[in-house]
Amino acid sequence: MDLSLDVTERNGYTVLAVHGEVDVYTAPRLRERLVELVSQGKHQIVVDLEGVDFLDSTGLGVLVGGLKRLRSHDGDLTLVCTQQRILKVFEITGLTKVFAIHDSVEAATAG
Amino acid sequence: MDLSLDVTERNGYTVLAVHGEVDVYTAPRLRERLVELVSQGKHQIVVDLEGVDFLDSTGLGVLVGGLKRLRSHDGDLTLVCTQQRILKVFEITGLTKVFAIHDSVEAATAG
Amino acid sequence: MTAPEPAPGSDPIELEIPARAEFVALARLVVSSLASARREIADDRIDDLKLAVSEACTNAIEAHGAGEVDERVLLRWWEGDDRLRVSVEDQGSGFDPQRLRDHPPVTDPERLNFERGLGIPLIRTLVDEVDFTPSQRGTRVSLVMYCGPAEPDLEP
Amino acid sequence: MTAPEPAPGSDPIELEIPARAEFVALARLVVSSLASARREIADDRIDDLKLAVSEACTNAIEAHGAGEVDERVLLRWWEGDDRLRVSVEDQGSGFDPQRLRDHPPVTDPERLNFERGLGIPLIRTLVDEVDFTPSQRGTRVSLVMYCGPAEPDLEP
Ligand SMILES: Nc1ncnc2c1ncn2[C@@H]1O[C@H](COP(=O)(O)OP(=O)(O)O)[C@@H](O)[C@H]1O
Ligand SMILES: Nc1ncnc2c1ncn2[C@@H]1O[C@H](COP(=O)(O)OP(=O)(O)O)[C@@H](O)[C@H]1O
Repeated sequence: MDLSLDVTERNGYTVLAVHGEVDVYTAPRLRERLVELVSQGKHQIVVDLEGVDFLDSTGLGVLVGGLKRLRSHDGDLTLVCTQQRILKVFEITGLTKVFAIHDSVEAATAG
Repeated sequence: MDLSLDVTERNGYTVLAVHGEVDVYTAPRLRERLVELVSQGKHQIVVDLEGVDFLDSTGLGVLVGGLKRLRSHDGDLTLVCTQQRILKVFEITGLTKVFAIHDSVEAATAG
Repeated sequence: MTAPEPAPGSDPIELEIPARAEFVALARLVVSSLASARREIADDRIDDLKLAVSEACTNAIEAHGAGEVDERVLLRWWEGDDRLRVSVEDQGSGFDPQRLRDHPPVTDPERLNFERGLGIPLIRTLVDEVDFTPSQRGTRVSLVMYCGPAEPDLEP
Repeated sequence: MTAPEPAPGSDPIELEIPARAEFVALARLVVSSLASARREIADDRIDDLKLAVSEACTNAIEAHGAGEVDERVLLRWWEGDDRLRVSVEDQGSGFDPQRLRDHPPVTDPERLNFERGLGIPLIRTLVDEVDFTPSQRGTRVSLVMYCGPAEPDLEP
Protein backbone atom coordinates (compact mmCIF):
# COMPACT_ATOMS: atom_id res chain seq x y z
CA MET A 1 0.00 0.00 0.00
CA ASP A 2 2.40 2.58 1.26
CA LEU A 3 5.13 1.99 -1.32
CA SER A 4 6.19 3.94 -4.37
CA LEU A 5 8.74 2.89 -6.98
CA ASP A 6 10.36 5.30 -9.43
CA VAL A 7 12.74 4.31 -12.17
CA THR A 8 15.27 6.63 -13.79
CA GLU A 9 18.31 6.03 -15.97
CA ARG A 10 21.63 7.52 -15.03
CA ASN A 11 25.04 7.02 -16.54
CA GLY A 12 24.22 3.55 -17.85
CA TYR A 13 22.63 2.45 -14.58
CA THR A 14 18.98 1.92 -13.84
CA VAL A 15 18.07 3.61 -10.57
CA LEU A 16 15.02 2.27 -8.74
CA ALA A 17 14.07 4.70 -5.97
CA VAL A 18 11.93 3.12 -3.27
CA HIS A 19 9.74 5.21 -0.99
CA GLY A 20 7.65 3.99 1.90
CA GLU A 21 7.49 0.72 3.77
CA VAL A 22 8.80 -2.56 2.39
CA ASP A 23 7.12 -5.44 4.17
CA VAL A 24 5.26 -8.67 3.46
CA TYR A 25 2.40 -6.71 1.91
CA THR A 26 4.38 -4.39 -0.35
CA ALA A 27 7.50 -6.46 -1.13
CA PRO A 28 5.78 -8.39 -3.94
CA ARG A 29 5.45 -5.10 -5.84
CA LEU A 30 9.17 -4.47 -5.45
CA ARG A 31 9.96 -8.01 -6.61
CA GLU A 32 7.71 -7.62 -9.65
CA ARG A 33 9.35 -4.38 -10.60
CA LEU A 34 12.85 -5.82 -10.34
CA VAL A 35 11.89 -8.85 -12.43
CA GLU A 36 10.36 -6.55 -15.01
CA LEU A 37 13.50 -4.40 -15.22
CA VAL A 38 15.75 -7.44 -15.60
CA SER A 39 13.54 -8.83 -18.34
CA GLN A 40 13.81 -5.46 -20.11
CA GLY A 41 17.56 -6.00 -20.20
CA LYS A 42 18.43 -3.64 -17.36
CA HIS A 43 21.33 -5.45 -15.76
CA GLN A 44 22.99 -2.70 -13.73
CA ILE A 45 20.45 -1.75 -11.13
CA VAL A 46 20.87 0.63 -8.23
CA VAL A 47 18.16 0.39 -5.60
CA ASP A 48 17.94 3.70 -3.77
CA LEU A 49 16.69 3.04 -0.23
CA GLU A 50 16.99 6.61 1.05
CA GLY A 51 13.21 7.09 0.99
CA VAL A 52 12.47 3.84 2.81
CA ASP A 53 10.87 4.16 6.24
CA PHE A 54 10.78 0.47 7.04
CA LEU A 55 12.40 -2.64 5.60
CA ASP A 56 11.87 -6.16 6.90
CA SER A 57 13.23 -9.61 6.05
CA THR A 58 10.78 -9.98 3.18
CA GLY A 59 12.29 -6.87 1.63
CA LEU A 60 15.80 -8.19 2.21
CA GLY A 61 14.77 -11.43 0.53
CA VAL A 62 13.53 -9.58 -2.53
CA LEU A 63 16.81 -7.68 -2.79
CA VAL A 64 18.84 -10.88 -2.43
CA GLY A 65 16.65 -12.48 -5.10
CA GLY A 66 17.24 -9.51 -7.37
CA LEU A 67 20.98 -9.65 -6.88
CA LYS A 68 21.01 -13.36 -7.66
CA ARG A 69 18.99 -12.84 -10.81
CA LEU A 70 21.28 -10.04 -11.98
CA ARG A 71 24.47 -11.94 -11.23
CA SER A 72 23.20 -14.75 -13.44
CA HIS A 73 23.09 -12.13 -16.22
CA ASP A 74 26.56 -10.86 -15.30
CA GLY A 75 24.88 -7.79 -13.94
CA ASP A 76 24.78 -6.31 -10.46
CA LEU A 77 22.38 -4.85 -7.94
CA THR A 78 23.84 -2.27 -5.61
CA LEU A 79 22.22 -0.17 -2.93
CA VAL A 80 22.11 3.44 -1.81
CA CYS A 81 21.56 3.74 1.92
CA THR A 82 22.79 6.06 4.63
CA GLN A 83 19.93 5.64 7.10
CA GLN A 84 21.24 4.00 10.24
CA ARG A 85 18.06 2.08 11.04
CA ILE A 86 17.94 0.53 7.57
CA LEU A 87 21.67 -0.22 7.47
CA LYS A 88 21.29 -2.01 10.78
CA VAL A 89 19.02 -4.61 9.20
CA PHE A 90 21.67 -5.39 6.59
CA GLU A 91 24.34 -5.58 9.26
CA ILE A 92 22.46 -7.95 11.54
CA THR A 93 21.78 -10.35 8.68
CA GLY A 94 25.34 -10.14 7.36
CA LEU A 95 24.11 -8.74 4.07
CA THR A 96 26.50 -5.80 4.19
CA LYS A 97 29.00 -8.37 2.94
CA VAL A 98 26.78 -9.35 0.04
CA PHE A 99 25.70 -5.95 -1.27
CA ALA A 100 27.75 -2.96 -2.29
CA ILE A 101 26.15 -0.14 -0.32
CA HIS A 102 26.77 3.45 -1.46
CA ASP A 103 26.25 6.82 0.19
CA SER A 104 24.52 8.44 -2.75
CA VAL A 105 23.09 7.73 -6.17
CA GLU A 106 26.02 9.72 -7.58
CA ALA A 107 28.53 7.36 -5.97
CA ALA A 108 26.55 4.28 -6.99
CA THR A 109 26.40 5.32 -10.66
CA ALA A 110 29.94 6.69 -10.92
CA GLY A 111 31.65 3.47 -12.07
CA MET B 1 1.01 13.35 26.95
CA ASP B 2 1.27 14.91 23.55
CA LEU B 3 0.46 18.49 24.57
CA SER B 4 2.63 21.53 25.04
CA LEU B 5 1.59 24.89 26.43
CA ASP B 6 3.59 28.09 25.98
CA VAL B 7 2.71 31.42 27.51
CA THR B 8 3.86 34.79 26.16
CA GLU B 9 2.75 38.34 26.82
CA ARG B 10 1.83 40.59 23.93
CA ASN B 11 0.33 44.04 23.91
CA GLY B 12 -1.39 43.57 27.26
CA TYR B 13 -2.74 40.15 26.34
CA THR B 14 -1.58 36.78 27.61
CA VAL B 15 -1.14 34.37 24.72
CA LEU B 16 -1.36 30.67 25.50
CA ALA B 17 -0.10 28.69 22.52
CA VAL B 18 -1.32 25.09 22.50
CA HIS B 19 0.49 22.40 20.53
CA GLY B 20 -0.54 18.78 20.15
CA GLU B 21 -3.72 16.91 20.95
CA VAL B 22 -6.34 18.16 23.38
CA ASP B 23 -8.42 15.24 24.62
CA VAL B 24 -9.68 13.67 27.83
CA TYR B 25 -6.11 12.80 28.80
CA THR B 26 -4.44 16.13 28.12
CA ALA B 27 -7.29 18.62 28.68
CA PRO B 28 -6.79 18.69 32.49
CA ARG B 29 -3.34 20.20 31.88
CA LEU B 30 -4.89 22.94 29.74
CA ARG B 31 -7.54 23.61 32.39
CA GLU B 32 -4.90 23.84 35.12
CA ARG B 33 -2.86 26.27 33.13
CA LEU B 34 -5.84 28.52 32.45
CA VAL B 35 -6.85 28.51 36.11
CA GLU B 36 -3.28 29.36 37.06
CA LEU B 37 -3.14 32.28 34.62
CA VAL B 38 -6.44 33.68 35.85
CA SER B 39 -5.29 33.42 39.46
CA GLN B 40 -2.16 35.34 38.48
CA GLY B 41 -4.41 38.18 37.38
CA LYS B 42 -4.19 37.52 33.64
CA HIS B 43 -7.67 38.43 32.50
CA GLN B 44 -7.21 38.94 28.78
CA ILE B 45 -6.23 35.57 27.44
CA VAL B 46 -5.76 34.54 23.82
CA VAL B 47 -5.62 30.79 23.26
CA ASP B 48 -3.69 30.11 20.09
CA LEU B 49 -4.97 26.84 18.59
CA GLU B 50 -2.89 26.94 15.40
CA GLY B 51 -0.61 24.18 16.65
CA VAL B 52 -3.45 21.89 17.71
CA ASP B 53 -3.76 18.60 15.82
CA PHE B 54 -6.85 17.37 17.56
CA LEU B 55 -9.50 18.93 19.81
CA ASP B 56 -12.44 17.09 21.31
CA SER B 57 -15.44 18.00 23.46
CA THR B 58 -13.34 17.82 26.61
CA GLY B 59 -11.10 20.51 25.16
CA LEU B 60 -14.12 22.60 24.17
CA GLY B 61 -15.42 22.25 27.72
CA VAL B 62 -12.15 23.53 29.16
CA LEU B 63 -12.24 26.56 26.85
CA VAL B 64 -15.87 27.29 27.78
CA GLY B 65 -14.92 26.98 31.44
CA GLY B 66 -12.03 29.38 30.94
CA LEU B 67 -14.23 31.90 29.18
CA LYS B 68 -16.80 31.73 31.98
CA ARG B 69 -14.12 32.21 34.62
CA LEU B 70 -12.66 35.21 32.78
CA ARG B 71 -16.03 36.84 32.16
CA SER B 72 -16.65 36.70 35.92
CA HIS B 73 -13.48 38.80 36.23
CA ASP B 74 -14.63 41.16 33.45
CA GLY B 75 -11.96 39.58 31.28
CA ASP B 76 -12.17 37.64 28.05
CA LEU B 77 -10.84 34.52 26.40
CA THR B 78 -10.52 34.66 22.63
CA LEU B 79 -9.15 32.15 20.18
CA VAL B 80 -6.79 32.05 17.23
CA CYS B 81 -7.74 29.38 14.74
CA THR B 82 -7.66 29.08 10.97
CA GLN B 83 -7.53 25.28 10.70
CA GLN B 84 -10.68 24.05 9.06
CA ARG B 85 -10.87 20.78 10.97
CA ILE B 86 -10.63 22.54 14.32
CA LEU B 87 -13.05 25.33 13.37
CA LYS B 88 -15.53 22.67 12.35
CA VAL B 89 -15.77 21.42 15.94
CA PHE B 90 -16.65 24.92 17.13
CA GLU B 91 -19.20 25.29 14.35
CA ILE B 92 -20.99 22.01 15.02
CA THR B 93 -21.34 22.80 18.70
CA GLY B 94 -22.45 26.39 18.07
CA LEU B 95 -19.45 27.74 19.95
CA THR B 96 -18.44 30.04 17.10
CA LYS B 97 -21.20 32.24 18.53
CA VAL B 98 -19.68 32.15 21.99
CA PHE B 99 -16.01 32.75 21.22
CA ALA B 100 -14.35 35.50 19.25
CA ILE B 101 -12.15 33.57 16.81
CA HIS B 102 -9.27 35.41 15.15
CA ASP B 103 -7.07 34.61 12.16
CA SER B 104 -3.79 35.40 13.86
CA VAL B 105 -2.26 36.28 17.20
CA GLU B 106 -1.65 39.76 15.75
CA ALA B 107 -5.36 40.24 15.11
CA ALA B 108 -6.32 38.79 18.48
CA THR B 109 -4.00 41.12 20.38
CA ALA B 110 -4.62 44.25 18.31
CA GLY B 111 -7.48 45.72 20.37
CA MET C 1 -29.23 -8.52 26.83
CA THR C 2 -27.18 -6.97 24.09
CA ALA C 3 -28.65 -6.89 20.62
CA PRO C 4 -26.58 -8.75 18.04
CA GLU C 5 -24.12 -6.53 16.30
CA PRO C 6 -24.92 -6.25 12.59
CA ALA C 7 -21.54 -6.96 11.08
CA PRO C 8 -21.11 -5.93 7.47
CA GLY C 9 -18.41 -7.75 5.55
CA SER C 10 -15.75 -9.82 7.19
CA ASP C 11 -14.58 -10.27 10.75
CA PRO C 12 -13.68 -7.14 12.62
CA ILE C 13 -10.36 -5.77 13.62
CA GLU C 14 -10.38 -5.44 17.38
CA LEU C 15 -8.51 -3.19 19.73
CA GLU C 16 -8.94 -3.72 23.43
CA ILE C 17 -7.57 -1.08 25.77
CA PRO C 18 -7.67 -0.53 29.50
CA ALA C 19 -10.39 1.98 30.41
CA ARG C 20 -7.90 4.78 30.94
CA ALA C 21 -7.76 8.22 29.38
CA GLU C 22 -4.23 7.83 28.07
CA PHE C 23 -5.32 5.16 25.57
CA VAL C 24 -7.90 7.19 23.66
CA ALA C 25 -5.07 8.54 21.49
CA LEU C 26 -4.23 4.97 20.46
CA ALA C 27 -7.83 4.34 19.45
CA ARG C 28 -7.71 7.47 17.29
CA LEU C 29 -4.47 6.39 15.69
CA VAL C 30 -5.86 2.98 14.78
CA VAL C 31 -9.05 4.46 13.37
CA SER C 32 -7.34 7.06 11.24
CA SER C 33 -4.82 4.55 9.99
CA LEU C 34 -7.54 2.07 9.01
CA ALA C 35 -9.72 4.75 7.46
CA SER C 36 -6.94 6.23 5.38
CA ALA C 37 -6.21 2.80 3.89
CA ARG C 38 -9.57 3.32 2.14
CA ARG C 39 -8.33 5.84 -0.35
CA GLU C 40 -11.73 7.03 -1.47
CA ILE C 41 -12.42 8.59 1.92
CA ALA C 42 -11.63 12.30 2.07
CA ASP C 43 -9.33 13.51 4.82
CA ASP C 44 -12.03 15.56 6.48
CA ARG C 45 -14.28 12.51 6.71
CA ILE C 46 -11.45 10.58 8.32
CA ASP C 47 -11.14 13.41 10.86
CA ASP C 48 -14.89 13.22 11.50
CA LEU C 49 -14.77 9.50 12.16
CA LYS C 50 -11.68 9.85 14.32
CA LEU C 51 -13.33 12.51 16.47
CA ALA C 52 -16.58 10.56 16.79
CA VAL C 53 -14.73 7.41 17.88
CA SER C 54 -12.62 9.44 20.27
CA GLU C 55 -15.74 10.90 21.89
CA ALA C 56 -17.29 7.44 22.20
CA CYS C 57 -14.10 6.09 23.80
CA THR C 58 -13.96 9.03 26.20
CA ASN C 59 -17.53 8.36 27.31
CA ALA C 60 -16.77 4.65 27.63
CA ILE C 61 -13.80 5.38 29.84
CA GLU C 62 -15.68 7.91 31.93
CA ALA C 63 -18.50 5.42 32.42
CA HIS C 64 -16.03 3.18 34.22
CA GLY C 65 -15.12 5.84 36.71
CA ALA C 66 -11.66 5.94 38.17
CA GLY C 67 -12.03 2.97 40.50
CA GLU C 68 -11.76 -0.19 38.48
CA VAL C 69 -8.31 -0.63 37.04
CA ASP C 70 -9.16 -3.84 35.24
CA GLU C 71 -11.99 -2.55 33.14
CA ARG C 72 -11.64 -2.60 29.40
CA VAL C 73 -12.94 -0.81 26.37
CA LEU C 74 -13.30 -2.81 23.18
CA LEU C 75 -13.17 -1.13 19.84
CA ARG C 76 -14.20 -3.07 16.74
CA TRP C 77 -13.86 -2.11 13.12
CA TRP C 78 -15.71 -3.57 10.16
CA GLU C 79 -15.46 -2.64 6.53
CA GLY C 80 -18.53 -3.08 4.41
CA ASP C 81 -18.79 -2.43 0.71
CA ASP C 82 -20.22 1.03 1.18
CA ARG C 83 -19.66 1.75 4.85
CA LEU C 84 -17.31 1.57 7.77
CA ARG C 85 -18.67 0.51 11.11
CA VAL C 86 -16.92 1.07 14.42
CA SER C 87 -18.28 -0.09 17.73
CA VAL C 88 -17.08 0.97 21.15
CA GLU C 89 -18.10 -1.25 24.03
CA ASP C 90 -17.71 -0.62 27.72
CA GLN C 91 -18.65 -2.39 30.96
CA GLY C 92 -19.69 0.83 32.62
CA SER C 93 -22.84 2.07 34.26
CA GLY C 94 -24.98 2.34 31.15
CA PHE C 95 -27.34 5.21 30.38
CA ASP C 96 -30.41 6.19 28.43
CA PRO C 97 -29.39 8.33 25.47
CA GLN C 98 -33.00 9.53 25.08
CA ARG C 99 -32.87 11.21 28.45
CA LEU C 100 -29.92 13.50 28.01
CA ARG C 101 -30.64 17.14 28.91
CA ASP C 102 -30.94 19.57 26.09
CA HIS C 103 -28.55 22.48 26.18
CA PRO C 104 -29.86 26.02 26.24
CA PRO C 105 -29.28 27.84 22.96
CA VAL C 106 -25.71 29.02 22.51
CA THR C 107 -26.69 32.66 22.67
CA ASP C 108 -28.21 32.19 26.12
CA PRO C 109 -25.77 33.37 28.83
CA GLU C 110 -26.72 30.18 30.70
CA ARG C 111 -24.98 28.25 27.94
CA LEU C 112 -21.66 28.91 29.56
CA ASN C 113 -22.67 26.69 32.44
CA PHE C 114 -22.55 23.70 30.13
CA GLU C 115 -18.96 22.72 29.89
CA ARG C 116 -20.03 19.15 29.33
CA GLY C 117 -22.52 17.27 27.23
CA LEU C 118 -21.01 18.21 23.89
CA GLY C 119 -19.76 14.71 23.05
CA ILE C 120 -22.94 12.98 21.95
CA PRO C 121 -24.20 15.94 19.88
CA LEU C 122 -20.81 15.91 18.13
CA ILE C 123 -21.01 12.18 17.46
CA ARG C 124 -24.51 12.52 16.03
CA THR C 125 -23.38 15.22 13.62
CA LEU C 126 -20.12 13.62 12.53
CA VAL C 127 -21.18 10.14 11.47
CA ASP C 128 -24.00 8.87 9.29
CA GLU C 129 -25.55 6.44 11.76
CA VAL C 130 -25.24 6.17 15.54
CA ASP C 131 -26.72 3.50 17.67
CA PHE C 132 -26.49 3.25 21.45
CA THR C 133 -27.18 -0.19 22.87
CA PRO C 134 -27.41 -0.02 26.64
CA SER C 135 -27.13 -3.37 28.31
CA GLN C 136 -26.66 -4.77 31.78
CA ARG C 137 -22.95 -5.14 31.23
CA GLY C 138 -22.41 -1.65 29.85
CA THR C 139 -22.95 0.23 26.64
CA ARG C 140 -22.15 -0.38 23.02
CA VAL C 141 -22.00 2.59 20.70
CA SER C 142 -22.08 1.77 17.01
CA LEU C 143 -20.92 4.36 14.53
CA VAL C 144 -21.40 4.05 10.79
CA MET C 145 -19.83 6.16 8.11
CA TYR C 146 -20.89 5.75 4.49
CA CYS C 147 -18.15 5.64 1.92
CA GLY C 148 -17.37 4.39 -1.55
CA PRO C 149 -16.39 0.82 -2.29
CA ALA C 150 -13.19 -0.62 -0.86
CA GLU C 151 -10.09 -0.03 -2.86
CA PRO C 152 -9.48 -2.99 -5.17
CA ASP C 153 -6.69 -5.15 -3.84
CA LEU C 154 -3.49 -4.12 -5.59
CA GLU C 155 -1.49 -7.01 -4.26
CA PRO C 156 -0.13 -9.26 -6.97
CA MET D 1 -1.39 -27.19 25.53
CA THR D 2 -0.24 -23.61 25.66
CA ALA D 3 1.92 -22.58 28.56
CA PRO D 4 0.43 -19.75 30.62
CA GLU D 5 1.62 -16.38 29.48
CA PRO D 6 3.70 -14.67 32.16
CA ALA D 7 2.08 -11.27 32.31
CA PRO D 8 4.09 -8.51 33.92
CA GLY D 9 2.11 -5.61 35.31
CA SER D 10 -1.46 -4.92 34.36
CA ASP D 11 -3.82 -6.31 31.75
CA PRO D 12 -2.61 -6.22 28.18
CA ILE D 13 -3.62 -4.04 25.33
CA GLU D 14 -4.85 -6.31 22.58
CA LEU D 15 -5.02 -5.90 18.85
CA GLU D 16 -6.68 -8.62 16.83
CA ILE D 17 -6.29 -8.51 13.07
CA PRO D 18 -7.31 -10.79 10.23
CA ALA D 19 -4.37 -12.97 9.16
CA ARG D 20 -3.70 -10.86 6.09
CA ALA D 21 -0.49 -9.16 4.98
CA GLU D 22 -2.06 -5.72 4.70
CA PHE D 23 -2.56 -5.51 8.47
CA VAL D 24 1.06 -5.93 9.56
CA ALA D 25 1.54 -2.19 9.08
CA LEU D 26 -1.21 -1.56 11.64
CA ALA D 27 0.53 -3.82 14.15
CA ARG D 28 3.72 -1.84 13.64
CA LEU D 29 1.91 1.45 14.11
CA VAL D 30 0.34 0.32 17.37
CA VAL D 31 3.66 -1.01 18.70
CA SER D 32 5.64 2.09 17.88
CA SER D 33 2.95 4.35 19.26
CA LEU D 34 2.80 2.40 22.53
CA ALA D 35 6.58 2.17 22.81
CA SER D 36 7.15 5.86 22.21
CA ALA D 37 4.76 6.70 25.04
CA ARG D 38 7.53 5.31 27.26
CA ARG D 39 9.85 8.27 26.93
CA GLU D 40 12.91 6.53 28.31
CA ILE D 41 13.09 4.22 25.30
CA ALA D 42 15.49 5.41 22.62
CA ASP D 43 14.17 5.70 19.07
CA ASP D 44 16.42 2.97 17.76
CA ARG D 45 15.13 0.54 20.37
CA ILE D 46 11.59 1.38 19.34
CA ASP D 47 12.58 0.58 15.75
CA ASP D 48 14.06 -2.73 16.91
CA LEU D 49 10.89 -3.74 18.70
CA LYS D 50 8.74 -2.63 15.79
CA LEU D 51 10.75 -4.71 13.35
CA ALA D 52 10.75 -7.77 15.63
CA VAL D 53 6.98 -7.59 16.08
CA SER D 54 6.53 -7.06 12.37
CA GLU D 55 8.57 -10.20 11.61
CA ALA D 56 6.56 -12.21 14.14
CA CYS D 57 3.29 -10.98 12.61
CA THR D 58 4.51 -11.81 9.12
CA ASN D 59 5.35 -15.36 10.20
CA ALA D 60 2.01 -15.67 11.95
CA ILE D 61 0.17 -14.61 8.82
CA GLU D 62 2.22 -16.88 6.59
CA ALA D 63 1.55 -19.78 8.93
CA HIS D 64 -2.14 -19.42 8.09
CA GLY D 65 -1.57 -19.78 4.39
CA ALA D 66 -3.83 -18.00 1.98
CA GLY D 67 -6.83 -20.27 2.39
CA GLU D 68 -8.58 -19.40 5.59
CA VAL D 69 -10.08 -15.95 5.43
CA ASP D 70 -11.38 -16.07 8.97
CA GLU D 71 -8.15 -16.70 10.74
CA ARG D 72 -6.84 -14.15 13.16
CA VAL D 73 -3.63 -12.94 14.65
CA LEU D 74 -3.70 -11.62 18.18
CA LEU D 75 -1.13 -9.17 19.39
CA ARG D 76 -0.87 -8.42 23.09
CA TRP D 77 1.14 -5.75 24.84
CA TRP D 78 2.14 -5.63 28.49
CA GLU D 79 4.16 -3.04 30.28
CA GLY D 80 6.22 -4.15 33.22
CA ASP D 81 8.32 -1.95 35.44
CA ASP D 82 11.51 -2.71 33.57
CA ARG D 83 10.33 -4.39 30.40
CA LEU D 84 7.84 -4.42 27.59
CA ARG D 85 6.39 -7.72 26.49
CA VAL D 86 4.61 -8.31 23.21
CA SER D 87 3.08 -11.59 22.20
CA VAL D 88 1.93 -12.59 18.74
CA GLU D 89 -0.42 -15.55 18.57
CA ASP D 90 -1.60 -17.39 15.50
CA GLN D 91 -3.77 -20.43 14.77
CA GLY D 92 -1.46 -21.68 12.07
CA SER D 93 0.42 -24.87 11.44
CA GLY D 94 2.95 -24.53 14.25
CA PHE D 95 6.66 -25.38 13.93
CA ASP D 96 9.73 -26.33 15.88
CA PRO D 97 12.04 -23.33 16.17
CA GLN D 98 14.94 -25.63 17.14
CA ARG D 99 14.83 -27.30 13.76
CA LEU D 100 15.25 -24.34 11.48
CA ARG D 101 18.05 -24.78 8.91
CA ASP D 102 21.18 -22.83 9.45
CA HIS D 103 22.17 -20.52 6.66
CA PRO D 104 25.54 -20.91 4.97
CA PRO D 105 27.94 -18.10 5.85
CA VAL D 106 27.22 -14.89 4.00
CA THR D 107 30.45 -15.05 2.04
CA ASP D 108 29.47 -18.44 0.58
CA PRO D 109 28.07 -18.01 -2.94
CA GLU D 110 25.35 -20.46 -1.87
CA ARG D 111 24.12 -17.79 0.49
CA LEU D 112 22.29 -16.12 -2.34
CA ASN D 113 19.96 -19.09 -2.51
CA PHE D 114 18.54 -18.11 0.85
CA GLU D 115 16.05 -15.40 0.19
CA ARG D 116 14.08 -16.52 3.19
CA GLY D 117 14.73 -17.50 6.76
CA LEU D 118 16.02 -14.11 7.85
CA GLY D 119 13.04 -13.29 10.07
CA ILE D 120 13.76 -15.38 13.15
CA PRO D 121 17.48 -14.51 13.25
CA LEU D 122 16.46 -10.85 13.11
CA ILE D 123 13.96 -11.28 15.93
CA ARG D 124 16.57 -13.03 18.09
CA THR D 125 19.02 -10.18 17.63
CA LEU D 126 16.59 -7.31 18.04
CA VAL D 127 14.88 -8.11 21.33
CA ASP D 128 16.20 -9.17 24.72
CA GLU D 129 14.13 -12.33 25.14
CA VAL D 130 12.25 -14.46 22.61
CA ASP D 131 10.09 -17.38 23.41
CA PHE D 132 8.28 -19.59 20.89
CA THR D 133 5.42 -21.61 22.31
CA PRO D 134 4.15 -24.06 19.72
CA SER D 135 0.76 -25.48 20.54
CA GLN D 136 -1.93 -27.50 18.86
CA ARG D 137 -3.85 -24.38 17.99
CA GLY D 138 -0.88 -22.51 16.56
CA THR D 139 2.12 -20.61 17.81
CA ARG D 140 2.70 -17.89 20.33
CA VAL D 141 5.82 -15.81 20.02
CA SER D 142 6.71 -13.75 23.07
CA LEU D 143 9.09 -10.85 22.70
CA VAL D 144 10.59 -8.98 25.63
CA MET D 145 12.49 -5.74 25.54
CA TYR D 146 14.15 -4.39 28.68
CA CYS D 147 13.72 -0.73 29.40
CA GLY D 148 13.76 1.77 32.21
CA PRO D 149 10.82 2.31 34.53
CA ALA D 150 7.54 3.64 33.18
CA GLU D 151 7.23 7.38 32.93
CA PRO D 152 5.58 8.75 36.07
CA ASP D 153 2.00 9.70 35.38
CA LEU D 154 1.91 13.40 34.62
CA GLU D 155 -1.83 13.68 34.69
CA PRO D 156 -3.14 16.03 37.35
N1 LIG E 1 -20.85 4.87 27.36
C1 LIG E 1 -21.55 5.53 28.29
N2 LIG E 1 -21.88 4.91 29.45
C2 LIG E 1 -22.60 5.56 30.40
N3 LIG E 1 -23.03 6.83 30.27
C3 LIG E 1 -22.74 7.50 29.15
C4 LIG E 1 -21.99 6.89 28.09
N4 LIG E 1 -21.87 7.79 27.08
C5 LIG E 1 -22.52 8.90 27.50
N5 LIG E 1 -23.04 8.73 28.73
C6 LIG E 1 -23.81 9.73 29.50
O1 LIG E 1 -24.24 10.74 28.63
C7 LIG E 1 -23.80 12.01 29.11
C8 LIG E 1 -23.53 12.94 27.93
O2 LIG E 1 -22.39 12.51 27.21
P1 LIG E 1 -21.62 13.52 26.28
O3 LIG E 1 -22.59 14.20 25.40
O4 LIG E 1 -20.51 12.78 25.61
O5 LIG E 1 -21.02 14.61 27.26
P2 LIG E 1 -20.06 14.49 28.50
O6 LIG E 1 -19.33 13.18 28.38
O7 LIG E 1 -19.17 15.68 28.37
O8 LIG E 1 -20.94 14.56 29.72
C9 LIG E 1 -22.58 11.69 29.93
O9 LIG E 1 -22.34 12.67 30.91
C10 LIG E 1 -22.96 10.37 30.56
O10 LIG E 1 -23.79 10.58 31.69
N1 LIG F 1 4.34 -18.57 13.61
C1 LIG F 1 4.83 -19.57 12.86
N2 LIG F 1 4.06 -20.66 12.58
C2 LIG F 1 4.54 -21.66 11.82
N3 LIG F 1 5.79 -21.68 11.29
C3 LIG F 1 6.60 -20.64 11.54
C4 LIG F 1 6.18 -19.54 12.34
N4 LIG F 1 7.21 -18.67 12.42
C5 LIG F 1 8.22 -19.20 11.70
N5 LIG F 1 7.87 -20.38 11.18
C6 LIG F 1 8.68 -21.26 10.36
O1 LIG F 1 10.04 -20.87 10.49
C7 LIG F 1 10.59 -20.58 9.22
C8 LIG F 1 11.64 -19.48 9.31
O2 LIG F 1 11.03 -18.26 9.64
P1 LIG F 1 11.79 -16.91 9.33
O3 LIG F 1 13.15 -16.99 9.91
O4 LIG F 1 10.94 -15.79 9.81
O5 LIG F 1 11.93 -16.86 7.76
P2 LIG F 1 10.85 -16.90 6.60
O6 LIG F 1 9.54 -16.51 7.20
O7 LIG F 1 11.37 -15.92 5.61
O8 LIG F 1 10.87 -18.32 6.09
C9 LIG F 1 9.39 -20.21 8.36
O9 LIG F 1 9.64 -20.45 7.00
C10 LIG F 1 8.34 -21.16 8.90
O10 LIG F 1 8.47 -22.44 8.33
